[in-house]
Amino acid sequence: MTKTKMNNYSYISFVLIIPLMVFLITGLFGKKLPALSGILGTVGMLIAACLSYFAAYNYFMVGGRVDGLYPTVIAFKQTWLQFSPSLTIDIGIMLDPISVMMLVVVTTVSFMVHLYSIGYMHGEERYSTYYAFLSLFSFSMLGLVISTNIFQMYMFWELVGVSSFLLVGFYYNKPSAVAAAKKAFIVTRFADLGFLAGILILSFYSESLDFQTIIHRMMDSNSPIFMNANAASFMGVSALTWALCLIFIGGAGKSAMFPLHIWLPDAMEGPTPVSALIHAATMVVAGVFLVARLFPVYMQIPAAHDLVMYVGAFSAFFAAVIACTQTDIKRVLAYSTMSQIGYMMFALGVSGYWGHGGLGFSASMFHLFTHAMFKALLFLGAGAVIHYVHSNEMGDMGGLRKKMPVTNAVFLIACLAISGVPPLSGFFSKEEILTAAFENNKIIYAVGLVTACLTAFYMFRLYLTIFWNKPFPLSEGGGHEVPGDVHHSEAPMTMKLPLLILAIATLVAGFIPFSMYVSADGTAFESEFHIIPALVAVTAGLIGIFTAVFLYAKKNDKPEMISAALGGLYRSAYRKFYVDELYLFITKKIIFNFISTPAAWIDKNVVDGMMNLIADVTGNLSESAKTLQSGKISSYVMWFFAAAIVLSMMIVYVF
Amino acid sequence: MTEMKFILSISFALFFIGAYGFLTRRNMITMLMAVELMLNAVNINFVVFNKYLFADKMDGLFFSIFITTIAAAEAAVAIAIIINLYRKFKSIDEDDIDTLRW
Amino acid sequence: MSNFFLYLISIMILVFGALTVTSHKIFRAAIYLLFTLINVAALYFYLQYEFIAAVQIVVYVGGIVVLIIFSLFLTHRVGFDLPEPSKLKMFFTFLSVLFAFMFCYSLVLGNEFEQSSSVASSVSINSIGRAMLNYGQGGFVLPFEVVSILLLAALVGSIAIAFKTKKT
Amino acid sequence: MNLSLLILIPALTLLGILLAPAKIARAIALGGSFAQLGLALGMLFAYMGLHDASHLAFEETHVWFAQWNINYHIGVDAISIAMILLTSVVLVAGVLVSWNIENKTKEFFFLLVMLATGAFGFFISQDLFTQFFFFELAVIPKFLLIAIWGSGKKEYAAMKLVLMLMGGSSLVLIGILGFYFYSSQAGTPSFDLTALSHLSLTHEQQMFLFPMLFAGFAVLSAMFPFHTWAPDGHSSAPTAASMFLAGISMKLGGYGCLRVAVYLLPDAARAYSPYIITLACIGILYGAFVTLKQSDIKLMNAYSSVSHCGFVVLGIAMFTRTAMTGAVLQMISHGVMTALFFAVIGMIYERSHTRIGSEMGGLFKVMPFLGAVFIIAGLTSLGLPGFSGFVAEMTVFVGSFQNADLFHRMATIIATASIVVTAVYILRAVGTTLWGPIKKAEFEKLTDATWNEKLAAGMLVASIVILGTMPLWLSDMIGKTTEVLFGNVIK
Repeated sequence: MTKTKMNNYSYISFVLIIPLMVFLITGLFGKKLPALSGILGTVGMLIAACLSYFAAYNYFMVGGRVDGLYPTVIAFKQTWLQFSPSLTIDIGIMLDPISVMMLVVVTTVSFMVHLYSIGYMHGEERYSTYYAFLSLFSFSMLGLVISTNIFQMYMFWELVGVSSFLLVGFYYNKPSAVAAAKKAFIVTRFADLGFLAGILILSFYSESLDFQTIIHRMMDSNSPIFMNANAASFMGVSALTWALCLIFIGGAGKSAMFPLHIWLPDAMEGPTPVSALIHAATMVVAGVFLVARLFPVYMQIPAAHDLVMYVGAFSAFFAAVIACTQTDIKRVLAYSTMSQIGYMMFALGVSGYWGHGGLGFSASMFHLFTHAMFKALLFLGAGAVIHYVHSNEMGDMGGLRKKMPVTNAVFLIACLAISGVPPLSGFFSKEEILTAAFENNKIIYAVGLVTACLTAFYMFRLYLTIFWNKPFPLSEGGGHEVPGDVHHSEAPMTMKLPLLILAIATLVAGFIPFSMYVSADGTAFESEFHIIPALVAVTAGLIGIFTAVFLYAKKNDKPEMISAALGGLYRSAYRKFYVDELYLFITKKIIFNFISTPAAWIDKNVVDGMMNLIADVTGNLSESAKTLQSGKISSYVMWFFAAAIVLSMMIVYVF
Repeated sequence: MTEMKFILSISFALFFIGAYGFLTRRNMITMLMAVELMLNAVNINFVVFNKYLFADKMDGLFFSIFITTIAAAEAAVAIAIIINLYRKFKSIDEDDIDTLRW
Repeated sequence: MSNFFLYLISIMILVFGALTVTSHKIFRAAIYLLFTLINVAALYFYLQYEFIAAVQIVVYVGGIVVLIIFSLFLTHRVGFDLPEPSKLKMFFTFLSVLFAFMFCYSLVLGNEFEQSSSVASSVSINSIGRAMLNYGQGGFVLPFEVVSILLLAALVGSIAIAFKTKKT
Repeated sequence: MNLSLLILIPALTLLGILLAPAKIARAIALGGSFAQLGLALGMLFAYMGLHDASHLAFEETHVWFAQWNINYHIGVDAISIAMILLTSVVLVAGVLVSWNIENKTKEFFFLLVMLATGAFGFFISQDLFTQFFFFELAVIPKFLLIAIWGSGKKEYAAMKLVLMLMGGSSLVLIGILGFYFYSSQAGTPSFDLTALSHLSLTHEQQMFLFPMLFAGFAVLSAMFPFHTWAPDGHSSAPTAASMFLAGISMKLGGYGCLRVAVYLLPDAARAYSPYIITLACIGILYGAFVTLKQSDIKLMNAYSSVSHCGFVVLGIAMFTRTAMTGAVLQMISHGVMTALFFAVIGMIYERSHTRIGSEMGGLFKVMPFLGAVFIIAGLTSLGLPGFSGFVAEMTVFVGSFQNADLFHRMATIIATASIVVTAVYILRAVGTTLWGPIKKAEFEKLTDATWNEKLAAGMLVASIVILGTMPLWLSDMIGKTTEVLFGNVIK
C-alpha cells in the first residue's frame, strides 16, 4: 500500500510542511503573540524559498539531463485514499521542469509578499489570522504545483480556492469584500465542477488518477485505452474531448478566462499583497499550469487544444480593452493579469509538442515566470501607492514621483517589462509567444500584437496618472477626501525591499535561456532570436506607450474627448461589456427566481402538502367515523342489524 | 315438515316485525315492546325445533323457559333504566338521549 | 280443522305484531302486544306444550306486559300520540327487514331438516320439573340456578337503578 | 470484547439519570457518554486488530423468544463500527451542547441517552426483530424531545416527524414480517440477518419486500419525497435533538437501507435502482435549490441535509464497491458535519435569539470561535478537501462513475452539480450571518463559546479533520466489509 520512494529530493516535502506548520501555529495560537506570527511566516517562507532554490539548482544543474531529458522525479508518494485498485489518490511530490519552476515562482513571490505584509498589514486587528491564511495559501499552492496525482491537484486546487476566499473576504465587515469573496469562490467552484467531471471521465478511461500514468497511456494513439476513450462519444463528441474541455473549464475558472473571469476584478477587494500573491502571480496561473501539466494529452485532441488557444486569445484581447477604461488601479492590474494569462493560454494553444515546435509551451512557461515577477511587483507597488494615498481611485492620485521615488522607479520598470520593451524580462517572453503564434496561426498573432499594443497603452496610462499627470497633493480634492498625512514617509523598509528584489528579478529574468530547461517534450532547444518579429512586437508596444504619454503625461481633456467620441464602445468597455450583469441576471433572475423559488414553493405546498394531505384525509376519516358514534341507539341498531345480515349472508353463501 | 316450515316462517315474520319496530320506533317503551316480540319469535323457533326435530329431548323447551325468564329480568331492568332516564331527561325519546357518543 | 286453528293463530300473531309496532297510541300498542303474546301462547297450546304456554301467559302477559303498562303510566299521558317516524326511514327499514326476512325464509325453505328418529318423550309438567332439578345427565339444574341468580340480580339492580337518588 | 456493553453502559447511564438528583443528571450523562465513546474506540481498535477485519465479529446470541425463534443476536462489522463511533461522538457532543438546559433536566438527558441507546442497539443487532425493537426505541423519544423542549410550531413538527417515521417503520415491519413468513415457508422461520441472506426468494417475493424495507428506511434517511419531516422537525427541535436527528437518526435510515434492504434483497435492489437513483438525484439537486431559498439558517441546514443524504442513497443504489463505501463514508461525514452545524447554529441562536440570516451579520467579530466553527462546518458541507465531506462525496462520485452507461453517468454529473449550489448557499449563510457589518447594537455584547461548547465543537471538528485528512484506514475497512457483504452483486 505505502509506496514511499525516498531519494535525495525528499527534503522538498519541507517546502510544504513549513507553511502548513506556520498555518497551524499562527492559526491556533497567533492571537497570543500577534507580532511573532508575521516574523514566523516570513522566516518560514524564506526557508521554503531557499529550499526550492536549492532544489531547482540540484534539479537543473546538478541532476541535469538523463538521455537528453530532464527526468520526472517522484520525491515522495503515499496512498491517501483508495477508490479501487486502479484509482487511488496519492499524495506525493513530483518534480519535473515546470513544477520546479513553479516552486521557485511560488516561494519567491510568497516570500516577498510575506515580507511586504509585515509593513503593509502592520497594526491590523487580525494580523495573525492574515498570516495564517497566507501560509495556508502558500501551502496549498505549493501542494498544487508538485501534485503527482490529478486528484491531489484537485484537492489543492480547492484549497487555494478557499484560501483565496478567506483572504479576499479578509475585511469581512466590508459588504463589498464579502460579496467579492463569495463571487470568487462560487465562480471558481462552478468551473471546478467542470474540472471534477473531467477528472471523472478521464480517470475512468485511463483507469488511473496518476499524472504520469494518464499521460503515458493517453500519449499513445494506438493503445486500446486511448482508442476506447476516443471512441466513446457523447453528443457526437468523444469522451476524451469532453474530459479535456471540462478540465479546461476548471483551468479557465481559476485563471479567469472569458467568460469565467468576472470574479478576478472583484477579488481586488482583498488586501493588496494578497492580490499580488494570489490574483497576479500564483493562483490565477494554476489554470495555465493545469493545461501545461496535461499538455501531452491536449496535443492528442486538436479540438480541445484549439479551444485553449481561442479562449486564451479572446480573453487576452477582451481584458486589455476593458483595462483601458478602468479607473481603479487594482482593477486595471486585474484586467491586465487576465490579459497576460490569456497570452499564456494561447501560447499553449499554438504550441506543438516535439522539439522546436514546442516553442509556445516554453514561451508560455517563460511568460508565466516573468509575469509572476513583474505583476507581483506592479501589485506591490500599487499597494505602496494605496498605502500612501489611502485610495484605489486613479483620480485621487497624480504626481507621486517626487513623493515616492523608489516606488516610481520599480513601477516604471514593471510597466516597461509588461509592455515588452527590451531588455526587460517581459520583452523576451512576449516575443517568444508572438513568434510561436506567428509560426502557427496568423490570426492569433494579430490579436496578440494588438493586445501587446493595448497593454502598453493602459499600463502607461496607469503609470502616468499615478506618478505624473497632476501635482500631488491634489488641491481640488478629486472626489475623495485625501487624509492629510502627506508628511509620512514613502513606505517602511520591509515594503521597499521586496519591491527592489522583484525589480531586479524583472530586470534579469529575461536572460534565462528558458527553453533550455522547460519544454513540452523535455528536450532542450535554443530559441532563436529573430530580429523582425521582435521589432514588430516592440514597435507595437512603443505605439501604445507613446499614445499614453501623449494623452496622460500632463493633465488635459484629451482622454475625455476620446472617450466621448467612442461613446457606446467606451461605456460598454467601462461597464466590462455587461458580463457581470449577464451573470447577475442568470443567477438572480433565472436560477433564484425560476428554479429555487418554485422549488421551495413546491416543497412547502406540493411535497409537504402531500404529507399534510395524507394527515388531513386521515383526520377527516376519523371525523366522519366519529359521527357514526352518534350516541343514537337506533343508528347503532341499524348498523348492528345490517352487519348481522351481511355477516350471516357471508357465512351462508361465501363459506 | 311443511307445518314446521310454516310456523318457522311465522316466527321469522314476527322477528322481523319486531326488528322493524325496534328500528323505526323512537320511544323507548315501544322499543322494548319490539324486543319482546323478537324474543317471542326466538322462543317459537326453539319450541318448534324441539317439537318437530328432537321430540325425544327437552333442550328447546328449557331454552324457551330460560329466555322467558331472562326476558322478564330484562324488562325489569330496562324499565328501571327507562324510568331513571325519564327522571333525568324528562323524555324517553331515544333521540334526545345521545350522551352515549364518543 | 287443526290447520285452520294454526292459520288463525298465525294471522293473529302477525296482525297484532304489526299493529304493535305501527300503532300511534302507545297504550294501544301495549294492548296489541298483549294480544300477540296471548296468540303465541295459543301457538304453544297448538303444539301441545301446555306448560310453555302457561309460562308464556303467566310471565309475559301477566308480568312483562303489566310492567310495561305500569311504566307507560309512569312516563306518559294516556292519550299521548307517538311521533311519526320519517317516511323515508320507514320505507328503507321496511325494505331491509323484508330483504332479511326473504333471506331467512329462503334458507328455511331450501333446507332439508333431519328429523330425529327416536320416540317422542313426554313433556308433562312432571318430567319438566324433574329435568329442571336433575343434576345428572340431561339435567338443567345449573342453568336453572344461574338464571335464578340472574333474576335476583336483575331485581336488585332494577330497584337500585330506579331508586330515587337524593338530591344533594 | 463484549458487545453487550455497548447497550449496557447507556442503560446504566439511563438508570443513573433516573435515580440521581436533577443537578448531577448531566454529569452522569456526560460520564456515561464518554465511557461509551471510550468503549467504541476500544472496539474499533479491537476490530482492527482482528485477523479478518471485514467480517462480522464479536457475535453474541441469546434466545429471546424461543417460540418464534427471536434471538438477541448482536455483532459488528466495519460499517456498524463506523456508525457506532459516529453515534458516540455525536452523543458526547449532544450532551455537552445541552449542558445548560434548565427545563426538566433529568427527563431531557434521559430521553437523549435513550435515543442513543436505541441507535447503538440498532447498529449492532443482527436479528431483524431486535433491530426493529431498537429502531423504535430510537424514534419515539424524539417526539418528546421536540414537543417539550422545542420551539416554534413544536407540536406540529413533533407530530409530523413521529407520524412519518412511524409510517416508515410500519413499512419496515411489514417487510420484516414478510421475511419471517417467507422463511417459515422455506423451513425454519427466522429473523436472523445472516440466515435470511441465504434465503432464496422468488423474484416476485423480492420485488414485493424490497420497496417496503427500502422505503421504510428511506423515510428516516429523508429521501425525496419523504423528507418533509426533516425541515419542520429540525427547525423546531432543541439543539441536541437536531444534532441527534440529523447526525444519528437519518443514519439509521441509511444504514437500514444498505445493511437490511439491499443486503437481503440484492436482486430487487438492482431492479429498482434506476428509480432510486432518479429519486436520489432529484433529492440532491432539489434539496440544494430549496436550501438556496431559505433564510432561516437552521432550515437551511435541514434542507441541505436532505441534499447530502441523497448522496447516501445514490451511493447505495449505484452498486459499485466504491460508491457503497462512499455512501457509508458520507453517512459518517454528514453525521458529524451536520451535528456540528446544528450545534453551532444552536449556540449562535442562544446568543442572538434569531435564526434569520439577514437579521444577523458581523457575528464573526464578537464570536470568533463560533464563527470559525461555523465556517469549518460550512466548508465541510461544501466538500472542501481536508474535511470529511470531500472524501465521502468524491468516493461516491468516483464510484458512481464506474458504471459505464449513460444513465448512471448523467445521474453522477447531475449529483456533482449540487456541490456548486451547496457552495452558493453555504457562502451566503457565512456572508450574511458572520461577515458584513454588525446589524444590531446588542450583538456587540454577545459572548463567545463557553467551555462545554468549545469542547463539543472541538470534538466534532477533530473528527471531521481526522476523517478528512486520514481517510484511508476507514475507507479501506469499510470497503472490505462492503466486499464481504455485497461481493457477489457489485462491480
